[in-house]
Amino acid sequence: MVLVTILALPLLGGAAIAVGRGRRASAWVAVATNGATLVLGILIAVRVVKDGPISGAWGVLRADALSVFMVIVIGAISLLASWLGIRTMAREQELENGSSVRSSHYGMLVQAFVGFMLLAVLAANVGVLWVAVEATTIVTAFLVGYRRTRGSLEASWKYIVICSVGIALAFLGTVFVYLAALHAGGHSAQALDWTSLMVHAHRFSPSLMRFAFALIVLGYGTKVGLAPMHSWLPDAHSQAPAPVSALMSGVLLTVAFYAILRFKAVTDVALGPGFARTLLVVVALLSLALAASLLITQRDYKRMLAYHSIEHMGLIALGAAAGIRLAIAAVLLHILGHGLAKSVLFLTSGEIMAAEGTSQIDGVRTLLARRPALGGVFGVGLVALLGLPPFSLFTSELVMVRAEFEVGLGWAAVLAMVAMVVIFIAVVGHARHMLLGPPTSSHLPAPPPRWVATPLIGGLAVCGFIGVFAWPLSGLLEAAARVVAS
Amino acid sequence: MNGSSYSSALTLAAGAVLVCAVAILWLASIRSVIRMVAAQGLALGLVAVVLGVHLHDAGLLAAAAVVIAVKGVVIPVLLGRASGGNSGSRESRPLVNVPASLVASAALIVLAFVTGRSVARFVGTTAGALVPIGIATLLIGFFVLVARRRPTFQIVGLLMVDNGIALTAFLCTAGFPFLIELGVSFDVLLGVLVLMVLSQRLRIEFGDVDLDELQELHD
Amino acid sequence: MPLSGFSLALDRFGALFVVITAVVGICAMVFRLGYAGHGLASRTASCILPLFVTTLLLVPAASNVTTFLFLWELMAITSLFLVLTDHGHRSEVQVAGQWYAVMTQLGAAALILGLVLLATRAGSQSFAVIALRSAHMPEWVRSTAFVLAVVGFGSKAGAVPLHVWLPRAHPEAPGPVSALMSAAMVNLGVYGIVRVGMGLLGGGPAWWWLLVMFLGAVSAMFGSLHSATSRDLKRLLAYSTTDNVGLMLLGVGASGLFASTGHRTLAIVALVAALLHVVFHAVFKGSLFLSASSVQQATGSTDLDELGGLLQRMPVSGPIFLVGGLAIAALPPFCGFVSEWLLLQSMLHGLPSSNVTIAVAMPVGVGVLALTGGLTAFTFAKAIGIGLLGLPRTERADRAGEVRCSMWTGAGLLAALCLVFGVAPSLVIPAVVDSAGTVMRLHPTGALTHGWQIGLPGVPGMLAPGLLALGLIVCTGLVALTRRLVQHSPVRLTEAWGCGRELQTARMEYTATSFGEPLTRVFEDVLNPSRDIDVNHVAESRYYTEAAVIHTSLEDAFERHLYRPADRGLQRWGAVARRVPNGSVHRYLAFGLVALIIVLVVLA
Amino acid sequence: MSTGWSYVSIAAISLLQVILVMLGGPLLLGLMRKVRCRMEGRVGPPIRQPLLDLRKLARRERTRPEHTSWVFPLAPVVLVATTLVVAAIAPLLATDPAFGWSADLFAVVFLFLLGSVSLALGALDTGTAFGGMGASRAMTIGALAEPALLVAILALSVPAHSSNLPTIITRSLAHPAWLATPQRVLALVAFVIVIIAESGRLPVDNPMTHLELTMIHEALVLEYAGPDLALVKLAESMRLVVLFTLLADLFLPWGIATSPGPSHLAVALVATAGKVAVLGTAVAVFEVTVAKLRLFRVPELLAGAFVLAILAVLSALVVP
Repeated sequence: MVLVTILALPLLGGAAIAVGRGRRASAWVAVATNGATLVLGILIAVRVVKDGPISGAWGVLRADALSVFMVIVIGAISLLASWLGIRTMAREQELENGSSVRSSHYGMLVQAFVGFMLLAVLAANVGVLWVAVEATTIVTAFLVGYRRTRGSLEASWKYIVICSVGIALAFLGTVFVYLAALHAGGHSAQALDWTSLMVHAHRFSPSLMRFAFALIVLGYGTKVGLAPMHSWLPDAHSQAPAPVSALMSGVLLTVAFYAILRFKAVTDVALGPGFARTLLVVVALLSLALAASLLITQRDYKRMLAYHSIEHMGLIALGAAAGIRLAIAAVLLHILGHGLAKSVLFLTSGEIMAAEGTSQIDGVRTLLARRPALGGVFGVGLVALLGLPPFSLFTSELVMVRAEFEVGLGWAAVLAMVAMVVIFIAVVGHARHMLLGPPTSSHLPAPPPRWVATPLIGGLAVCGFIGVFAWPLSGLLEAAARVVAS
Repeated sequence: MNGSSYSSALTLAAGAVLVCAVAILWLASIRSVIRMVAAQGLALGLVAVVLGVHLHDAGLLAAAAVVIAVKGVVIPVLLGRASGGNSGSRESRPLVNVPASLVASAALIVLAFVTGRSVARFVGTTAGALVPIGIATLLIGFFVLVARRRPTFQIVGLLMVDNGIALTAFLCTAGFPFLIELGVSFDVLLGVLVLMVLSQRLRIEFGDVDLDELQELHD
Repeated sequence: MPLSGFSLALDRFGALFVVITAVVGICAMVFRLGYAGHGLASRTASCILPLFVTTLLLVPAASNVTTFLFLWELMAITSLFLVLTDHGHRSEVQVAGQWYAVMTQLGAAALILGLVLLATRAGSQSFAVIALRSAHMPEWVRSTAFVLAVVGFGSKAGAVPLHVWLPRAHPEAPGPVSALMSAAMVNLGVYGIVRVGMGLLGGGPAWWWLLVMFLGAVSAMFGSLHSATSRDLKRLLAYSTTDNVGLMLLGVGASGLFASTGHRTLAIVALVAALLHVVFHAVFKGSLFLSASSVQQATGSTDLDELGGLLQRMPVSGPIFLVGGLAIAALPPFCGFVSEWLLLQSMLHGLPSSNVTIAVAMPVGVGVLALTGGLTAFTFAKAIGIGLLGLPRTERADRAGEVRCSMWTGAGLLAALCLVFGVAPSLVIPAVVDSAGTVMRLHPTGALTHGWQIGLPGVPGMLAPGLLALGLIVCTGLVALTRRLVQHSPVRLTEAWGCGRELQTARMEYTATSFGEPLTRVFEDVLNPSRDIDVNHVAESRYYTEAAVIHTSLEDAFERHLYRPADRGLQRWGAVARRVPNGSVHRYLAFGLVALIIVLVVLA
Repeated sequence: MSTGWSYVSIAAISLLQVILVMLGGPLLLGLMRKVRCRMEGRVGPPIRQPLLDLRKLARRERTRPEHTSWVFPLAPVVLVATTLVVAAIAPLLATDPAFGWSADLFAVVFLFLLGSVSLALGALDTGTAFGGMGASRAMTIGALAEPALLVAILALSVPAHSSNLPTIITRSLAHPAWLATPQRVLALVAFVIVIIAESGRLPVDNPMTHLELTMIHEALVLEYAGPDLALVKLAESMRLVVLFTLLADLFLPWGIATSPGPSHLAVALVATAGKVAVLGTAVAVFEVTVAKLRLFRVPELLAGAFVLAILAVLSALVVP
């Protein structure tokens, strides 16, 4: 039942917004519900780690450690996003001279978005997972095109076309898995449940699973933003309202990756680790190289963050390629850390854009001197994203490198390191131009109100905390890793 | 029905799907293309019906009904209405012209048959033998997405990809559990709806555009 | 820490560096009390500075790979913040920060790969275990790890060609920070090389150490040449850091070479010499940087050609700088002399061994040592003579006064240590011998110190710095006394003579540039100086000139010929790559189709 | 090594050495000047003339340019002090193991370096163009001479396994065969070049000149007068004699006292004086025959010396 509650919570928030016609109070209710999701997720996590997975809603939903971990990630980041979303809605209302219709639409869509992501990670069944992910595509399409500018329309068109094709391929892959499952003697009703897949996987036809997994990596990879179907990502992220970009980059990508992770577990049982590993390494290195090359001469800081996401997805894929338990744990930690840091950065960049009126890197100068709060958060967030301590991304990246070496993928780690150094050089150059330098004018603009600054700083603080202290997570990470890595 | 008629019916229906796909590649005027899409949807539904009758699978028949309703009727109608303003408009200068597209489609079909064979052999049934057709439809749909400029054409391409996959699904697994099938078609419907809304907005905002004029966003 | 333990353990070798850092840190903190640096005043900076010092103190205590890298990177990032504290005032700070960030990250990447490789092969990331199992690893693993470590630590130590951040970051960083970086952080680079090369890998083939020696030699020459010819005080000090690091590496390399050819005693002696130089370098470089930033605060400039006459105007900081300068120039009775002497001795006594590599390496090493020694003397004669002596060249320098007492206390403590260690090195040598023995797992045969004297076990090389100092002081006193005795009439103040021009002004003084000019000419090929002279003639005749201005500038050869082209290449590549995603949805979908076809073809 | 050196004798000997050096320096200068004049066909001043000059200078009043700091008057004192320490510890007359505590060639080099640095600082303190110019040139030459010097020392200390002067000398006394070896000869040449550069003789520097553009050493000491100038001149003459003596002892060690006792010392005194006088004459003759090098040719000379020294070391290793 508790799982149903989790799914209900975001809808509750959406309903509140609908009822309150997007007034501030109702928005706060939504924030509260997302907070509740986080808390509930943590509670379930404790339970699941203690005494095994739980399922609900007539076996449609199932929560093992991995799903719960993803629930926590979604909860945390949706909390941040909806919190700053209040500001976005307020701005929207100003634009629409007071009418709160569209802002309430926005609020509801965001809640629905969160709800579908939760469904995706809690689904016990591959098909339901697929439906949920496709649904997120549709919902976010509206959110991306929310501004109705030419740019946002173009972005949402590209987004939905490319993602739908990708997801369709993923569906074909799912069909093949289903076929394999049926032939392996699964009963058609439960054949698509993760549990039964894992049970029967060793009897699946290898040739079919090869097709299936390749298509799934290609398809869900589109959603993850892995090369070669990544192209929608920079456009969508740069055009969507900041909280939406935060949600997409922070969780949507990783929710899609969660699917790949699950299927990888099945494939490894069916084919042995080799096949999935090769495929993922290729994709990962491709994405890393691409992100590195396109960050060098980047001119738009939101796109910069977007390509940075592609880089991190590549790293995660590389970690998953290694596949041993250590690596998977690192991947999950990375998912959480990247989610926090990246969403904070997108939210901050939204504030910066609202303040400076441009998303061009050349348009923003001497931020640290003029807007210490925003500039500081942005700078520290970049430090976190570049994988420097004390933030958790450093630890996870380090552990991933270790894992690569342990499974003999050291060469891939070396290439990844090269790409990361190039990215570091590029990003540092851009950040330097944006942040440093003397103040142009003497008077400082008003800093953002405390309730805006709090979640941003809080998010980074958490990211730093989990980078240094293990105890809150280690158990959960271990359990979650055990789910997909034998 | 007996085996031979079943197999011939199935082959006919599936073949129809593929033929429609090639035809779409060949046609230029949007109205006729939409008709073709409707035809393809119906053919797909027919495949489901034949399978359902053959396997006495009520769920499959229900799915067939859904498919026919959504892909054969609703979507084409909506498409027609969406491009109603200028349904006479044509794909005047495609990125890949018609002859080249047909050649390409031929190549794609060959590829589909080469790759689909292993799956077909695996499934083993008469239906399974037709899996390559599904894959071919998928590939041609993808090709349409790449090669055609008009927004409506991209929607059509998307539909074709979807039909191809649905066909494959029907042929090799006799369809998904009904609920999921429902969810899938619902998603497709929604996706197409969103795209149509978007294309309308595009037209409202900047008149009658080709998609490759949308190149503002890049590095 | 998540997924990996956090463990600290301090052995004698690490302890040496902790102590060095602690001493420098205390002095820097005392100095900072009075230091009114623009950036350091801010709240963030005053939070980060202690954090930086803490990481400096912890790094030598890290006892497993993750912990080490964590602290290492934390040290890098905090120091980066501190370097950037002044970004609001000078634009060079940004450039310096960028260089520093990039170089340090390059190093970190190499380190991560190297150490992780070792940890994986050893099956544990604890240093102790690695040290146990490293002997059984295949040769290529050991060598790769070592080379990577040398690159990584070299970039932190500021060894050529990874030194480029030093001369940029040090001048821009606030005084105490640059002192800490140059006197404490740079040492950790040497620490790392020794820890990995000798501690974890337990020594290796000769070519490793020849590589280290080569790096050391190049750094020493390059650093000393540039410091001899640069006119900015802090830039000069930064380059001399590269120079001294070079000497340390020279010692380390020699030690490793001896160890690899079985001369255990000499190996210890050479390592002791290197570590001794680490200690002493920390002391004198710390005092130099601190008093240099006192000068900066008093005159608002570190450009030697804007200073002068400060010895009288800054009666305490001036002499402190003087002492530091004499010490770094390895002149008795100060400490630099002792370590260089020991280094020379160890190389000298390597010679008789009938090993060709050593036979060739050592004389070259001695030559490098000698040349850098001479150049360093030249450099600091310039720094002191142009900066502190003579006439003030600017009005601000003329008005300069002594800084707050906490500042000169901080610098003075270190300067005092220069003298103390120079007179009685036996105070530190036993400790250094201990730590060297610890890391090499060797036990030195016979002590290096006999009361007043330093001697090499088993060879008749002896030095009694204390007695030398005593002799010097006594003689100086006697001579001064005699001069008083033979001469009782008071000293008459006169005009300095200069070809009969009436009045002496600062414009007639030699500048730092002109002082370095002969050397610049001699080493033109290395330094490739660029001169441009613009003469504007009087209207009437082009044979008479109104004014002639000459601009000379030295650009770092590695910066020009290595890093700038690399950067240009990167930019070009980025420009090419940017054209691929042109925004057309068709092209994006085409990527997907191609990928799909490839997958199908491959799997079919 | 021979024992029986009481501390008294050590002290006595080093005192004797100091006094002899203080006297011998000026006399050596006088001798060389005399030789020059004779070769140029002039009578020339008496040999003891430099001593008289020193006495005259010592009586003059001390002057000091305005705005000089305490460095200016201190510099010559330190210069002399360093030379005295060297004179006291170096085995000029007697190879005395008890001097071992510092009679080290490296120590000697660094002591001389201290002297020249302090003089350069004194010159820079005057703030005149000449002071700066002299200091710059002197330090440049000093810096470039250093490597050649140390490597030459290395070459000498290879066979003795030590840079400790008494050891080198006693061992080469024990094995006279060393003296003829090629590395000896090469090192000798390098040594001589360096000594000439260090002590500012022709062709590196012309001690007689007062033409601003060419002078190095004279520019340094331009501001010193009276007793200070006396100190400087004394110091350089002492430096010259010490260097010559070392040269003599290192390459022709015979006659040096290896055990205490007046007789030995007397012999040593005579022998050393003779050797030094010969050397001085030779150098003087050489000076007459050569012209001064351009300043920027000097580095080439020193580089040559460096190469010779390196060759010396290598040959020392192949021909042990």
